Amino acid sequence: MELAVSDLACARGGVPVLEGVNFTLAGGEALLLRGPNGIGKTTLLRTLAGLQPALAGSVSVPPEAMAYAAHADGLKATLSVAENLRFWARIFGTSGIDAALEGFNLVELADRQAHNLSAGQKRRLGLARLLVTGRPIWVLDEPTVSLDLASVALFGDAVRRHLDGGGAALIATHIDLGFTARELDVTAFRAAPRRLDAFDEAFA
Amino acid sequence: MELAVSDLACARGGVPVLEGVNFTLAGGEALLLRGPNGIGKTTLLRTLAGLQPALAGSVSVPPEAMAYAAHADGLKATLSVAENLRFWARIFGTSGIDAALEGFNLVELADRQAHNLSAGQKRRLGLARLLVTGRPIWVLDEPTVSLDLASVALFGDAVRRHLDGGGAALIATHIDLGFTARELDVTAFRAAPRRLDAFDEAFA
Amino acid sequence: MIALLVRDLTLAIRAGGGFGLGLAFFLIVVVLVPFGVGPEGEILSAIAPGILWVGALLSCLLSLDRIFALDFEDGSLDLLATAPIPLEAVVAMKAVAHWLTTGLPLTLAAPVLGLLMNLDPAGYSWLVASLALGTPALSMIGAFGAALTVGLKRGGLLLSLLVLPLYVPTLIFGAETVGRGADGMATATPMLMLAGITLATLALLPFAAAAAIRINLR
Amino acid sequence: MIALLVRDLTLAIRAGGGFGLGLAFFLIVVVLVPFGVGPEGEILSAIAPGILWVGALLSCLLSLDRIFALDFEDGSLDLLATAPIPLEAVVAMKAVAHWLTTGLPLTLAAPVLGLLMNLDPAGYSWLVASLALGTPALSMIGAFGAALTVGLKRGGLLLSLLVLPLYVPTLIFGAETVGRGADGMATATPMLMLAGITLATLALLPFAAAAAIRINLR
Amino acid sequence: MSLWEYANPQKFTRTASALLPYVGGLAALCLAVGLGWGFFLTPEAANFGSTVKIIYIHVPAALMAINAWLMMLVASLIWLVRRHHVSALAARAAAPIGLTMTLIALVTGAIWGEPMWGTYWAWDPRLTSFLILFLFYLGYIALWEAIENPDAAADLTSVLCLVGSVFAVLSRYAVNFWNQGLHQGASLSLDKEENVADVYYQPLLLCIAGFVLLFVALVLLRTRTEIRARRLKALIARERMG
Amino acid sequence: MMPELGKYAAAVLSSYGISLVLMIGLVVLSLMRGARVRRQLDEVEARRKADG
Ligand code: HEM
Ligand SMILES: Nc1ncnc2c1ncn2[C@@H]1O[C@H](COP(=O)(O)OP(=O)(O)OP(=O)(O)O)[C@@H](O)[C@H]1O
Ligand SMILES: Nc1ncnc2c1ncn2[C@@H]1O[C@H](COP(=O)(O)OP(=O)(O)OP(=O)(O)O)[C@@H](O)[C@H]1O
Ligand SMILES: [Mg+2]
Ligand SMILES: [Mg+2]
Repeated sequence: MELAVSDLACARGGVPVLEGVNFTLAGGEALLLRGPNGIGKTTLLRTLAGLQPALAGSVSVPPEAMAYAAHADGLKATLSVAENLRFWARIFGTSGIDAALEGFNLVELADRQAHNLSAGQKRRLGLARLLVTGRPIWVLDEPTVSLDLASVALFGDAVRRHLDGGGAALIATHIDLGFTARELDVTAFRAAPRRLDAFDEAFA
Repeated sequence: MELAVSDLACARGGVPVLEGVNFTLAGGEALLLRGPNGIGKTTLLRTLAGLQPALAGSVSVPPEAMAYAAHADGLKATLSVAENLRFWARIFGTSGIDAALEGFNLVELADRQAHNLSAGQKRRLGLARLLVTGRPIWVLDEPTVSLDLASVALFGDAVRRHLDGGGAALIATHIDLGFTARELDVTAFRAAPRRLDAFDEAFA
Repeated sequence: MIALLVRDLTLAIRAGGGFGLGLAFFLIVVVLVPFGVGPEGEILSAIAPGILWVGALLSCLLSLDRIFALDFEDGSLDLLATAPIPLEAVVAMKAVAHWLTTGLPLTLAAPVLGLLMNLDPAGYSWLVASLALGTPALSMIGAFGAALTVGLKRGGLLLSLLVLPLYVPTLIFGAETVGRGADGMATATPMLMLAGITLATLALLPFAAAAAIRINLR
Repeated sequence: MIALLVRDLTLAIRAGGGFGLGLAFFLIVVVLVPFGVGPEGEILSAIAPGILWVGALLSCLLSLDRIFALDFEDGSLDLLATAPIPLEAVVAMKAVAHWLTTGLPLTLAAPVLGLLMNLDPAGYSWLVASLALGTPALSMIGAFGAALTVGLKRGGLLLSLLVLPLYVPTLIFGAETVGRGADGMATATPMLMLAGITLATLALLPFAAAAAIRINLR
Repeated sequence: MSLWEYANPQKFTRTASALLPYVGGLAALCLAVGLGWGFFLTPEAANFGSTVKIIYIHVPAALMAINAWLMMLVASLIWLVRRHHVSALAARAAAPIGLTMTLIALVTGAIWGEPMWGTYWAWDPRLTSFLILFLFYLGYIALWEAIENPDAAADLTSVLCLVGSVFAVLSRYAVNFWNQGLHQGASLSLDKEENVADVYYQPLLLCIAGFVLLFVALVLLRTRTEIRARRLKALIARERMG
Repeated sequence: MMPELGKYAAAVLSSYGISLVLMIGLVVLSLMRGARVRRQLDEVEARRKADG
């Protein structure tokens, strides 16, 4: 149950963004990705989640171990909170959404349609999805956007419980999450601008 | 150039959310709206911006003085950064987008299409729009979502310059913006649940 | 206001050929019908005016839901509603942009497609004239329908349902103009009716549409 | 997988009658054609098989862009692509949901609309049979086209452009079946071809579509 | 005391509940007697044969299909101008009734067409404009169903009803222009000369009265339901707020 | 009892039949929805009274 990234390079829109990324993440551990806007955190996480191919290097991760949460929450506006969660639970073959509802203080909102939620409530629902995936490695892209302090604390608790249960979490964020964890500043891996001397290099 | 709100009540989805909201905001002043997720900050701001009618009370504001920025940025993915800004400048009848580009560190990205921006870069562009409206009263809904520390500081500078120029800013936010301002916790205005005793009260 | 028009046209062109695609759809409808109906020349020329008009109408219809939906989704519509130009002008400009990217190219291309459908030679000029006169009404009525359904998920089909009965008079007078023109009969009445419908919709519907948008933004 | 189907059907119903609206569009196309073409019964019954099939095809087409677009926009497609069910199955389920909400109701309603188009009585059973056999292919081909264009703004019309040529064989054999049936001729050949097309698309296109989605998500 | 006081939801509910048994009973009586009389006791007509009996359903249904739309138009105007919720809800309540009436007129007409004109359907202007009316009803109902906020739905459907009415009238002229039809001319007019023979006329009038009463009863019933549904929705929303 | 309808019996009977089915259907559906809404409303009102 370990995520190992070695010498990874990734590109966005054909332009290499990060290269030489190396880290490992073991069960029970959390890693915070830091770095200024536009450095390539989202690109890195999408590559790890398998949504885009790596330019170079390798990602080793047990199959079907990763749950990815992006900038967007993937909610269906016309389904209720409970229906949204139940759908993902069934997709991931788990059962029981109660823990997730409680974990993110959504019990009272369970029957509300998702498009009647406030920005922060939507985000809480998006995060609750992680609990129903039942997967050990969480890969989260700025999970606490729009959340108030109480909800950030809820999220912190959820992560801690997940780690205690042997899970791992890789979190890109700009703000203080209220718990300490190993940090990795991706600025160090910024890709050197390519020279494009040889003609063929445009066709990486 | 003053925004005066007296005894305002506003509703979302037909349900009263806030009531008895009273405050004034004079030129040169900033006011931070605080309150937990789902308390009704967005609803209040939309009401002030004239996007939805007030249930009761009144909002007094000079005509065409307000610039509103919502959770969503209103960017066109296929237009470049400069084109997006130039469009809003023309709509608001101002000219010159250079100050806005510089103010939010977007000069280098000026020719990049908006859908090739990272989350934080998009947000910066959304905020830069405020500078081209030329309007004195800014009404902002969680402006610093997704921004890194450097960009939050840029935003703080922009607000300070705006205030120094006699403008005003009303900002709903959960996080620390790096500058001090009067705060207003909207939790105090939470609408008392309506009893709906008399039959007709369901028909506001 | 011009800025809005320019932006919408730019967006239409950037998004993979706003002009070309409305047209392409028209072409394809007109091409599919002979596949379905069979290649006999007489039948085709009998139904040509109708099919050409129906094709034009459907290709207008297909791009309608995007008139306001994209702006609603990314939040621009909120911002436009708080901007210094009146919402009525926004609606009118959007309808104009829609016409320039669908109605106008359709009108210009119609004679070529008339050829494919074996249209009587006398009908060509009437086809162009009636489309030029009628398609602005289609765009404006469509903008009204789009305003009614903005913000509804999957509003697209509901929009068609709302808009199509409203299109009936325009369609009838349009096709009738071409049909009569092709048969060498007098076309003054349907042409006048078409002009009347277009003028009336252009004068009145922007207000109804702006009202609908305001209600939908609440 | 069943969960996905159930969700898509729920969404279609919630969004103001997913079933009803595809149908309504079919109805409206079939109603508009006589307005364009004129009310004469003979002409109408001559073109009935073709127009009915073209109408069914267009109303399938109109709802295509929503197959993946909504899931793409709100980020669910990213999440589905990282979920434990294969993307091929996701595509197949989406096509099934699309067929259940458009193709099936179209097939059931077609006889009534045949009435409006003055279809020859002998043609009714063939109309239903050919639609039942052919519309699954339309949904599957459409899902493939939607996969190719997912993520493109205003992909709707581009999608039509891509998909319509792919629809031509289905349309030809479908309309031919009905036409021959209405004239009392043998229909075995076109029916067999139709069945062949449907089986082949169902067997192969999910893989192509899943590949297209993976590329578009990069 | 003004008429507008019935625009108060509670007052309306009470009045409707009091009236319903009478209106409903009278409607049932008129319909039973009128249809019974028409079906069992009138002779065959020379030109129509026994199909003339269809008239007792066909004509009243056709009349009510149009009148229901008119009523919705008036109610929509009242809502837009005076913002009485009951009138918006009454318009909503009337739409499915109008739709059913249109459907009945279309179906009986189609069935009648087969023996008379040799076809179930012809693109006759009157038939065609009914088909368009049917589409208007469908669109109107679909719009109500699609919008969640009740006041926004009332506003938008009212706007649709207004614009739609103008276009419905326009369509009627367009359709007339497009095709001269097969259908019977108006035979119920004040000018006694033109009216159908008395044997058919009297039960027909009774049936028309029955359909009108049925319409009124159903509008009362359904509006009352809509009012209660609205309060139910408000209460549930209120409960959720905790 | 039954009037002689001649060759048009099918037409007359089916139009009466279909129309009656549609009308009765509408009435029954309206009544059923009315009863359902009323029952739900009563439940909610009772719950509210109980909660004080
Ligand atoms: C689907 C088809 C039809 C529709 C929508 C339809 C519609 C109407 C309407 C709206 C009226 C009332 C007109 C008025 O009073 O101004 C009417 C009356 C009538 N219809 Fe039809 N009709 C249809 C088919 C037929 C057919 C096939 C026949 C018989 C051959 C027929 C015979 C009559 C007669 C005798 C009247 C009474 C005339 C009058 O009192 O105005 N209808 N129909
Ligand atoms: N088509 C493209 N061509 C060139 N550069 C691109 C293209 N698309 C995206 N980029 C750039 O790739 C970089 C990486 O973006 P990414 O979204 O990964 O950043 P991020 O670290 O997640 O930032 P944020 O904190 O703002 O979310 C950004 O600088 C972005 O502008
Ligand atoms: N249709 C509806 N019915 C009932 N309540 C609703 C409806 N739509 C929204 N609400 C509720 O209205 C409240 C106000 O939402 P609003 O978006 O104004 O909150 P907010 O203060 O901006 O929260 P956030 O900080 O999360 O953005 C929320 O609790 C929301 O759940
Ligand atoms: Mg990012
Ligand atoms: Mg908010």
